[in-house]
Amino acid sequence: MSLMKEFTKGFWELLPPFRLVLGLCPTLAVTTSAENGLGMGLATAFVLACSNMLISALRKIIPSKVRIAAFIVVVATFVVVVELTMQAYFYALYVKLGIFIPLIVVNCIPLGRAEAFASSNGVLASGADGLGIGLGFAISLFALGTIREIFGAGAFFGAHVMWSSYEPMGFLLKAPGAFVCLGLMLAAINTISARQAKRKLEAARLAAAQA
Amino acid sequence: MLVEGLALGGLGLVAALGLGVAAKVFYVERDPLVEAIEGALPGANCGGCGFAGCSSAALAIASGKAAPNICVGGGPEVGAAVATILGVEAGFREPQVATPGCTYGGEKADLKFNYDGVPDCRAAVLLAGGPKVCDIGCLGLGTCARACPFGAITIGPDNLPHVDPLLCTGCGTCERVCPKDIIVLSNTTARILGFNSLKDCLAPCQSTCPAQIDIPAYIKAIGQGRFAEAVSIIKEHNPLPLVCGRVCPHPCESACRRGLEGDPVNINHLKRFAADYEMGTGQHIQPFCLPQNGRKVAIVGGGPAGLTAAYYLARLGYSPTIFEAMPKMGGMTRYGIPEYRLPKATLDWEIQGILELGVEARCNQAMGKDFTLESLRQEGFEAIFLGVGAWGSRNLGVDGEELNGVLPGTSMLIDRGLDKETPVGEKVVIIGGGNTAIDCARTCWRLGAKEVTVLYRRSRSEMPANDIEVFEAENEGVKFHFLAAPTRLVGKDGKLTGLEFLKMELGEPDASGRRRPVPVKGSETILEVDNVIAAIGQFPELAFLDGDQAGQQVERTKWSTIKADEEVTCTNIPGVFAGGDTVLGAATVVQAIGMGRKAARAIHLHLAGQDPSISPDWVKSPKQVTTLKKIENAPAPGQRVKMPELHVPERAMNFNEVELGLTEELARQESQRCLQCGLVCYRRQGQPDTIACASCGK
Amino acid sequence: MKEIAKLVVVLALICGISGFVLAYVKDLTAGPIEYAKIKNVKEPAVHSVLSGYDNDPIKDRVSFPVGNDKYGRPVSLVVFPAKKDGKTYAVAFEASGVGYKGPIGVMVGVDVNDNKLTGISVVSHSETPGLGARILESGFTEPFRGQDLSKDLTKDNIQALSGATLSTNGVVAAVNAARETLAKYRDKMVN
Amino acid sequence: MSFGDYMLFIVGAVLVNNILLAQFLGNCPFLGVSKRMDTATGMSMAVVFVITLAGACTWLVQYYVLIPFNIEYLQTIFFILVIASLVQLVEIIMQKTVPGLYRALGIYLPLITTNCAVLGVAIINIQKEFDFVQMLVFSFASAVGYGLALCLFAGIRERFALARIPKVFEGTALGLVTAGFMSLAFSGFAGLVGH
Repeated sequence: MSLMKEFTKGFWELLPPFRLVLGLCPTLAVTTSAENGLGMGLATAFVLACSNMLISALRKIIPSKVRIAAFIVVVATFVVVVELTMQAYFYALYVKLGIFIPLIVVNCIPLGRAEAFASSNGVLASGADGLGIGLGFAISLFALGTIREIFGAGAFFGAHVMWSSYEPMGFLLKAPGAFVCLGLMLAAINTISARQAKRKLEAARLAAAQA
Repeated sequence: MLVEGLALGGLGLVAALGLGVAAKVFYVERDPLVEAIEGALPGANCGGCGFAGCSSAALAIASGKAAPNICVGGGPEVGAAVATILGVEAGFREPQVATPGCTYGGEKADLKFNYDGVPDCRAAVLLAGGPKVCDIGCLGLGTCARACPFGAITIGPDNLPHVDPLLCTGCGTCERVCPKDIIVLSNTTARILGFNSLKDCLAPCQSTCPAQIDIPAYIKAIGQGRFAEAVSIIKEHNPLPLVCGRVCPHPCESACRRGLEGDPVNINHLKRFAADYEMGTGQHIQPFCLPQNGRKVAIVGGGPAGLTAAYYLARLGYSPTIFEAMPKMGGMTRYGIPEYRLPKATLDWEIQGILELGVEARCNQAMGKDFTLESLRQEGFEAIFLGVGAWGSRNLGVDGEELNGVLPGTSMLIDRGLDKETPVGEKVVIIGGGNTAIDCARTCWRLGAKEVTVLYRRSRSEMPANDIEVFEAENEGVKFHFLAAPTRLVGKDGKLTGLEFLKMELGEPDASGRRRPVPVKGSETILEVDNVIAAIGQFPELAFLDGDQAGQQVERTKWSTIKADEEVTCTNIPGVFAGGDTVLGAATVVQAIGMGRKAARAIHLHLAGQDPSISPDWVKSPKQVTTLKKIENAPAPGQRVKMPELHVPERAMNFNEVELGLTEELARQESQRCLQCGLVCYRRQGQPDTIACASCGK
Repeated sequence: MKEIAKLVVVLALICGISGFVLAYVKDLTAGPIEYAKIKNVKEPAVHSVLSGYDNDPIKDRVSFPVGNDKYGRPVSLVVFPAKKDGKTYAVAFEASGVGYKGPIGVMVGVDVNDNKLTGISVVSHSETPGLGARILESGFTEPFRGQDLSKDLTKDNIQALSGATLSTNGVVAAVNAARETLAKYRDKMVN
Repeated sequence: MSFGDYMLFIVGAVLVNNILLAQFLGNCPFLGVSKRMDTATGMSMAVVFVITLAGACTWLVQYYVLIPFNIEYLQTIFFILVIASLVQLVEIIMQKTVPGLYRALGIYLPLITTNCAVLGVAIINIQKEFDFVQMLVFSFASAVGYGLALCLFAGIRERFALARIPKVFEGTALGLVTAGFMSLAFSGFAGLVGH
C-alpha cells in the first residue's frame, strides 16, 4: 500500500518539473517531439530508479561527509550505463538527445531524491519513489513534446496528424517556444491545483460545519 | 577493465584526499545549527529555492529568513527533517513585519530628493542652521500599498503607509519596491540583535536611553489608548518596565526637546503607567520567542543585567539558567532599593514574567562556593554571563570606623531586603550624595529616627542622586549638610557617640568636571550621633572568581571591575561575558538593562560562530546624535503632569509606595505633550498630534 | 586523520567499483555500439555509393589497421565490399580531406575492376551552411560517379561549387586520399 | 584563428548561441537566483570563474587522461567528479583565506557545481574539438553570455514585484514565459554571425 503511495506521488503530488520545479534544462531542450520527450524521460527514470535503489542499499555504508560525492558517482555510473545502452540500441535517439544524456548527472532530481528519500528509506520504497517520480517526469516531457510537436510541426511521432492546410507554428519548436510553452503548462497545472486545494478546503469546512 | 577501475578509483582517492586535507587545513568554525540543517538538505545545490546553494539556504533557515520547507529539490521529507532540527512546524518562519520608518536619506535619497545639494536632512540642518521640518522620507506614492500581495498596507489620510501586522506576512515585497528604503522588514531576532543606528531617525530621548527604548513610539501608543502595544514596544528593549518606571534616573528626560522651552515630557512615569497597566491586567504581555534550541547559557547574578540577558536569550531560543547567591532574584533592585520606592511584590511580579519565558532560576547559589566557571562548563553551559553587581561598600577611611553604630550603606538596605530588623538610633548621619545615601536617609526616617542628616562634601548641584529623591527627602524632613567631609568618628566604650567633620569649599574643577572640594582649615565641628551610615560608593567584589583557574584568568581593572567592552560585553576569556555594575562599577538599572541585551546579542553571535563586534554606525553608549538648540512653532508646551504621591504624614513609620502612579487621564494628557521627534524633525503646531513630520511619519 | 582515511577509502572504493562495472558494461555494449554507429551513420552512405550487389556490405565489412592517430592509438579502416555471386567487384570506405572549416569525411565507392568511382557521399563536415555545405547536394556529388581513379582527380573533372572553392577542394582531396588508400591496401580490401 | 575570427566566435557564444536562452543549459539556478539583482550579479561572476576553470581542467583531463588511457566513454563521470571536487576545494580554501571574496562570490560556488551549464560547456569544448586557447575563449564567452542573460532577467523580475500578476502565473510560470520572450529577443542576434 505504502509502496503504491511512494510510486504514485510522482504522478501528481510531486510531478516534476511542474510540482517539483527541477530538471528544467532537458525539459526545455529535448521536447521538440513526443519521441524525444519520452526517450529523455525514460532515460532519466531509469537512472533515477536505479540510483535511488543503489543509494538506499549503500546508505549505511557511506559516511555522511562524502555522501554527496558518493551519490554523484552512483548517479554518474548509471548515466554512463544509459549512455552506452542508448548508443548500442537507440542510436538515432541518442544522437538527437545529444549532450542532455550525460547532463542527467547534473539534473537535480536524482541527487535531490537520493538525499531526500533514498538516504533514509528502504531499497524497495526508494525504487518505487524513483520510478514513480521518473515516470512522472517522462509523462511531463512526453506531454510537452506532444504539444510542441503537434502544434509546432503538425505531426505526432513523426507522422503528419493535422489537416493539410494547417500552418505549423514553427515558433514552438524554437527555443523561445520551449520557454513559453512550459510556462503556460505550469500555469495550467497551477490552476488545477489551486482548484483542488479550494475544493479540499471547502470539503473540510463542510465537514467541520456538519460536525 | 583494470585501467578503468584504477583510473576512476584513483580519481576518487585524489578527490577525497584533497578535500579531506583541505577541509582540515582550511577549517572554518561554523554554527552547528546551520551545519545540522545543511546536513538535512539534499546538497544538490540546485538553486531552486532562490538561495545560492544548500549552505546558503541553511544559513537563511537558521537565521529565520526562510521557512524550513523552502527546498524544492527535496520535497516535503526534507522540510520535515529540517523542521525537526529546529523543533518547529515545517512552514515555520520567524514572523517578520513591515515597518515604515525614516532613514533620512540614506543611499537612495538622491534618487528622488536633492535636499538643496546635500545628501540628507542632517546635512540640510547643519547647512541651513536651526530646526527644519524634515521633508524627506516617504513620498506617499503608495507603491508599497499597491505591491503588497496581502493587502496589509494602506495609505492613510496622512498619506503614509500603515501596516496591518495581522495581514503582513513579512514577504518583503514592500521593502523591495520602496524607492527610498523607507519601509523595511524587521523581526524579533533582528530587533534584539540590533543597536539603534546613526542612520535611524532617532528622537533625542531614544538616542540617550541606555536601553535604546523607542520612546516616541510607546508614548504615541499611550496617547492613542493602545496600552498593551505600548508595553510591547517597551519590552522590545527593556524587560523591566515596572522597575525602570519607578527608579530610572531617566536621562531621556534631560534630552527631551520639550525641555528647551519648559518642563520635559514625563517620559519615565509614562513608562511606569504602561507597566502598571500590564500588572493591573494580571496577565504578562509576553513577546514572541523563537523555538527552543536546547543550548544552555549560564547567567551568574539575578540582577537587572542578568535578568535582561536571560530574557533576551530565552527569546532567541536558548535555555538560560540564572545563578543567584541571595535567597531571591532581583539583585540590587531587591536588596538596594527600598520598598517605598519599589515594592517587593511588584518586583516579584516582574521577575515572574521573565522566568515564565523558560528561564531557570537557582537561588542561594554563590559562585566560588557552590560552583565555578569550570564546573559550569562541565555542566554543559556553552556561554557564561557574569552580572554579579557591585555589592562591596567603600570604607570612609577615617578613625573609629570599627565603632558600634557605624554601618555601611548597603548593609542596611540589604538587611531590609532580607526582612531583618534594622534598628536605628534617634540621631543618624548619612555620609554620601548618591541615591544609596538618600535611600538610607529616607529609610531611617521611616524607621523612626528623629533627626536624619545627610553629609555631602560637595554642593547640592553636584549630588549624583535623582533630584526627585533629594526633594522628597527634604519633604520628609531629612536635613542636608553640604560641603562637609568626615574626619573622625568618636566613641565611648566602643559605642559611637559623635562625628567630627571639616567644612569644605569648592576649588578648581577636577577630572570629572566637578569642582574639587577643598577643606577649610580649622573648621572641625563635632556632631552628636547615634548612627553613621557610610554610603560613599560601591564596587564589585570579585573574590568569588578566584575559586578556580579559569576564574583567576578573568581580566579585571584597577577599580575592581571586570574588564569587558561596554558594547560587546566580551571578556578576555572566550565564551565568558560580563555586564552591568560588574563592569561599569556602581551604575544605574537602565544601564544594566542595556548591557544585558548587548550581552545576549554577543552570546548569540558567539554561539553562532559569528563576530560580535559592532557596526560603526551603531549608537554606542548614550549619545546624542543631533541636538537642536531651540524649537519653533511647536504645539503649546502645556503643563507637565505631577506624579500623585502619598502625603508626608502618611509615609511615616511605614514603607508604603510613595509614588502612586499616573491615572489613565493624566497619562494620556502627558503623552500629548510629546513632540514625536525625529532626528531633526518634530511635531509642529496644527499637525495631527500623532505625526511629527508630514512626510516621514515619525 | 582516521576519519579522513575512512572517507578516502570509501569514496575511492565506490569509484573503483563503478569503474569496473562500467568497463564490463562497455565490453558488453562494444559490439552493438559499433554496429549501431555503422548502421546509422555509414549504411545510407554505403547504399548510395554502391549498387548492384547481392550481399549485405554492412555485415561483410572488413577492417584492418592503417596506422596511428595523433594520440598514438591504432586506427582501423572499415571497408564495405559489394559482392555479386560471392565475388567482390566494388568497395566503399571513408576518406577525408581538409575543407574550409575542418575535415570533410567522404564515403567513396570504387569499382575494383576498372578503378572507376561508383559514387561518393559526404558523411561528415563542418562547412558553412548554404555555401560549403552544398557539397552534400547530389548536383555536386553526382559528377563524381564514373570518374577514373587511376590518376589524381582535379577540380576540372567535376562541377566545382562557386564561392566554396576550399570545400570543393576538400572533397576532391578526400577522393584522392581514397585513391592512395586503395592503392596501398587493395589486396586486403578485395579479399 | 585570426583576431576577427575570435571576435565572431565570442559574439556567437555570448549572444547568438547563448547557453541559457538558446541551448537551455543551467535553467534551474537561472530561475532560482534571478529574483534579485544582487544575487544575480554575484552568481554571474561566480559562473564566469567556475566555467572557465572547469573548462580548462576538464580539457586537460580529456586530453591527458581519458584519451591516452582510451577511456573516453567515462567522460561524464570523470568530468562531474573533477568539477565537483575542484569547486568544493576552491570554496573551502576561499572561505578561509579570503572571506570577503567568499561572501561576495564564494557562496554561489556550490550552486554552480551541479549547474548543467558547467558540465555542458565542458562537454561542448570536447565535442567541438577546440584547442586549449579556443576552449578558454569559448568557456569564458559562454559564461559571460550566461551572466548577461541572468542579470537582464533579474532586472525584469525585480519589476514583477510591482505588477499585478494572475495568481496561477506567480513565480516560475511567469518567469518561464518571460525567459521565452528574452530568448526571442536574443534570437534576433542570429544575423550577427553567420555567412
